[in-house]
Amino acid sequence: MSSDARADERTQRSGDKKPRLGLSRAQMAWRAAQDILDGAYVNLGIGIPEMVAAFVPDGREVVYHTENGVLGFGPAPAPGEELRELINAGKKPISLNPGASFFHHADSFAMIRGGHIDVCILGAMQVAANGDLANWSTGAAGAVPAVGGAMDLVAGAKQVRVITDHVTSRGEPKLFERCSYPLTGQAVIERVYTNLAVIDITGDGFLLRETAPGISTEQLRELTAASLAVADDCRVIEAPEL
Amino acid sequence: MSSDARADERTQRSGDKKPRLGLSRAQMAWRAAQDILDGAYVNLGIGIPEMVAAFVPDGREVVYHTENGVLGFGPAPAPGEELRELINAGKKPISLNPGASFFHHADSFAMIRGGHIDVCILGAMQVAANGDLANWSTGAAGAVPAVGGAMDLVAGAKQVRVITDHVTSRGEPKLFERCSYPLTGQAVIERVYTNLAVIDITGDGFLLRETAPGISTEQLRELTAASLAVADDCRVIEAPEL
Amino acid sequence: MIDKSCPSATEAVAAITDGATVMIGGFGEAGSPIELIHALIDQGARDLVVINNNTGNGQVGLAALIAAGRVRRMICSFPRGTTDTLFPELYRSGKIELELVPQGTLAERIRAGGAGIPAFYTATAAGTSLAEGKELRQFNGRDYVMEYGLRADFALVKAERADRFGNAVYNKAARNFGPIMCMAARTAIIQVGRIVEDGEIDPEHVVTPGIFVQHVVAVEQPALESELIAQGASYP
Amino acid sequence: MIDKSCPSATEAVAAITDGATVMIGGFGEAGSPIELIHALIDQGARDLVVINNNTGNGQVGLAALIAAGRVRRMICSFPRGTTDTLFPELYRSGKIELELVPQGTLAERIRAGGAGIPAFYTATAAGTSLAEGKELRQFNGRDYVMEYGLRADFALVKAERADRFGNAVYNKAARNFGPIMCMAARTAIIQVGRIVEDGEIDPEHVVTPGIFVQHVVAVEQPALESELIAQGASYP
Repeated sequence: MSSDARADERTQRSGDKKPRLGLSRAQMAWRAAQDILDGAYVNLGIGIPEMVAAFVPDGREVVYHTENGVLGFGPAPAPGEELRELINAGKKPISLNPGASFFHHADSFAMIRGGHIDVCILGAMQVAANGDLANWSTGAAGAVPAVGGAMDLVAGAKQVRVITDHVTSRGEPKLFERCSYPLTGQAVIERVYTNLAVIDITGDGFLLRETAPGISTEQLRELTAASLAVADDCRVIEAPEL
Repeated sequence: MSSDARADERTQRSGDKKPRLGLSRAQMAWRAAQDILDGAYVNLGIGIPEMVAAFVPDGREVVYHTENGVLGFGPAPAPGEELRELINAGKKPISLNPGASFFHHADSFAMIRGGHIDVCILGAMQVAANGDLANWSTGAAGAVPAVGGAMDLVAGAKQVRVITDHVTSRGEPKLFERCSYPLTGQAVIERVYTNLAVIDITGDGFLLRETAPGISTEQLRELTAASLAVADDCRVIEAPEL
Repeated sequence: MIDKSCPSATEAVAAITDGATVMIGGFGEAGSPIELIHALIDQGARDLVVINNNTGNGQVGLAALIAAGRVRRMICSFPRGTTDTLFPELYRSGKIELELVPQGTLAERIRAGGAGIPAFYTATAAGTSLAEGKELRQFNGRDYVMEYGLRADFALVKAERADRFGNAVYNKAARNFGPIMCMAARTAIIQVGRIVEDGEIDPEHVVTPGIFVQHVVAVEQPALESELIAQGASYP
Repeated sequence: MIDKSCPSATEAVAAITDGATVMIGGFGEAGSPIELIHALIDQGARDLVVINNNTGNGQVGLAALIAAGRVRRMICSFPRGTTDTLFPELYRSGKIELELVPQGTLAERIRAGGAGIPAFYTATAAGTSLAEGKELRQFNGRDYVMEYGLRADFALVKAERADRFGNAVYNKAARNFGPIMCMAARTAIIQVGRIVEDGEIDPEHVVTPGIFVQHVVAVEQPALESELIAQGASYP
């Protein structure tokens, strides 16, 4: 999971350096939240993905799963009310919603591997037009490898989506024909939310569904290292100020 | 498990027809009970094996396991106090001892398959000198096959022992060089308690450890269809009247 | 708001189609979801593949479903009951197929199906006729049999109580196959004595988390198989 | 009379030998059996193979065991903590081996070890570098990786309460790897806040049945990793 944290950290550094194009981080999370249906069982990665929970539309009840053995957790408790042994996979304090349950790690990953999690949203280093995801390692020599539960989540969840800045802190693409970093999973991603666009992955590669206000298809094609088809009904994201 | 019930039923018919040689059924169970150590986790098959629990020596606390998801069960409750959903693998009412627990079927067989059960005692149709056991099917054409948990128990328990009459109702041997009936497991039995003897299965085959009062080695060899070595310290079983 | 409760057993089983694979919980009468099975008999689906440890007792519940000719194939460990049923006759006359699976292997196959494990190895049945035709493999010098995970379209399970999320607890030895069948079925339907309010089930005590349950039906006074049999009942 | 209680952490870990494989429960600080780990540091066993999801935090608990040079090999999914530890340096200088296992595969391997399953297949890591050198196999057209069950000589686990039989319950997210590690270890040692009388734990609520537990040690006021780190503590 902290691979997401790392991806997110890279993104944040990026944010510090240049004026931000397109959606804010919170708006990206808001956009992803609109696609979460009432009653869904959802696992959110560390970083921007976990912000999604705050923006699920009113009237939809969602059950959040964390790999370390809790279903039905809620937001961070008020300061002073944290319990040391009530934490999420990011090791941060959580609260419990009605209908919560505890279970051991093998049961928790049975939920993941067995296809019981409806939606998983993760960060990414690279996403490929064939749905491959790289988000755990750059493959750099000398690095200590660490994978956490990312490979289990992408292999097991019914729908796996990515939230990521469209380019890296150095302005380099994160969407490719094929990933060059070590993979987290093959052909696992079905939708990508970036600060510039919502892009689906179809059998024919990337398909532009929505763009951030003021972002043109040409700009997106320049910042995307893969061919980008445009949906007939491609529209502009209307996100609230966040 | 009910394969044991059937083996037992055959034995009982036998008991109806001829005067019984050697130990009574209860004495056989008593003898097997002497080998159960304090603190053991024990699974007892249907029939004579389940009588063993009544004869464990005072001062030894034993935890009984039943495949359908109970540890720490006790004797049948008093009439009228049975609970319909508190039963053993033989589908008979049980009570609970201190320290009991309930769990699902996969966890129950994890206890068996994972080698956590110290001793399992079963009935038998045939036992072979190499430790093979046949206790679930005669292989007769047209019969409806039924195996229950017997194959799991013999493959998984740390020590698997058999209680059986020494011969069938027709006076035919049940101890052979090799089983002719379909096997329950290969090389799984380490000790056999019969009405006539206690016999270990060693790398060299059957080894006579104890005889019932008045039973000679010659008689035993006549009733056993395999070679029978005699232990140097072979002794006579001193069972109470039961 | 999440609410998995369903007003009746009839509605809960309505989606079961001909040819469906149905796991049915219970070991003996403990945990047998009789009302759901009877609703399935009324519903009419045929050619079912049914997974249960046994084949029912008397002329009610699973035995009645089989006697009604609605089961094409049984996957079980012990196709005998505490009373005579029609199963042996149907089996001998080729009217029902039987896949005999050792009980622990059956439980583990169901758990594997629910946990996304397509296959695993077990020493159970190695060297026996039940391993014939199956892949064998040695690990550390011992023979193991490869067994496949089992999934189902539906599970019918009896629990004690559940909340609107489907979080369930069981009654004593009625737990048996219930939790793993809920995991392994695409649609798990549980009948419970009582649907409780939020918070009545301690999160530490949940046995089947609601993620594994799709429909919850309240059956306040569930019938007990042995009582029905003692009354000479037969269904329908 | 069965009584698995043990007077001290020191006595509970006394039998751990050089070269032993030791599973250590906990995810983050939840469920980390700090007192048992510290007793193991005092005890002196070396060349340990340790299985835990991470590699500890600060200079206490698992991080301290590693820093003391007592671990030959780590099997884990994420060898990083919330604070810097000595692990990266030891790893880069070849002083500690690392077997990196995806978290769910790690959990399932431990559960398989405890359940007598020598190997199973999972889609996790198929097509990635973590599947290199492993057997691949297709089921229904999808690639799966064969993974082996994991057992251990010892498990060190923190639970909330237990009785003399070893029946244990946990506290919230501290449950994590505890139940499966108790299953997979030949000798499972649990530290609990309180050893309770017979009957205080409802048989319906037992999470780890005593059959999986060999020793129970009462540690009434267990330390919390984050508090020790905040205090700047280091062990020994």
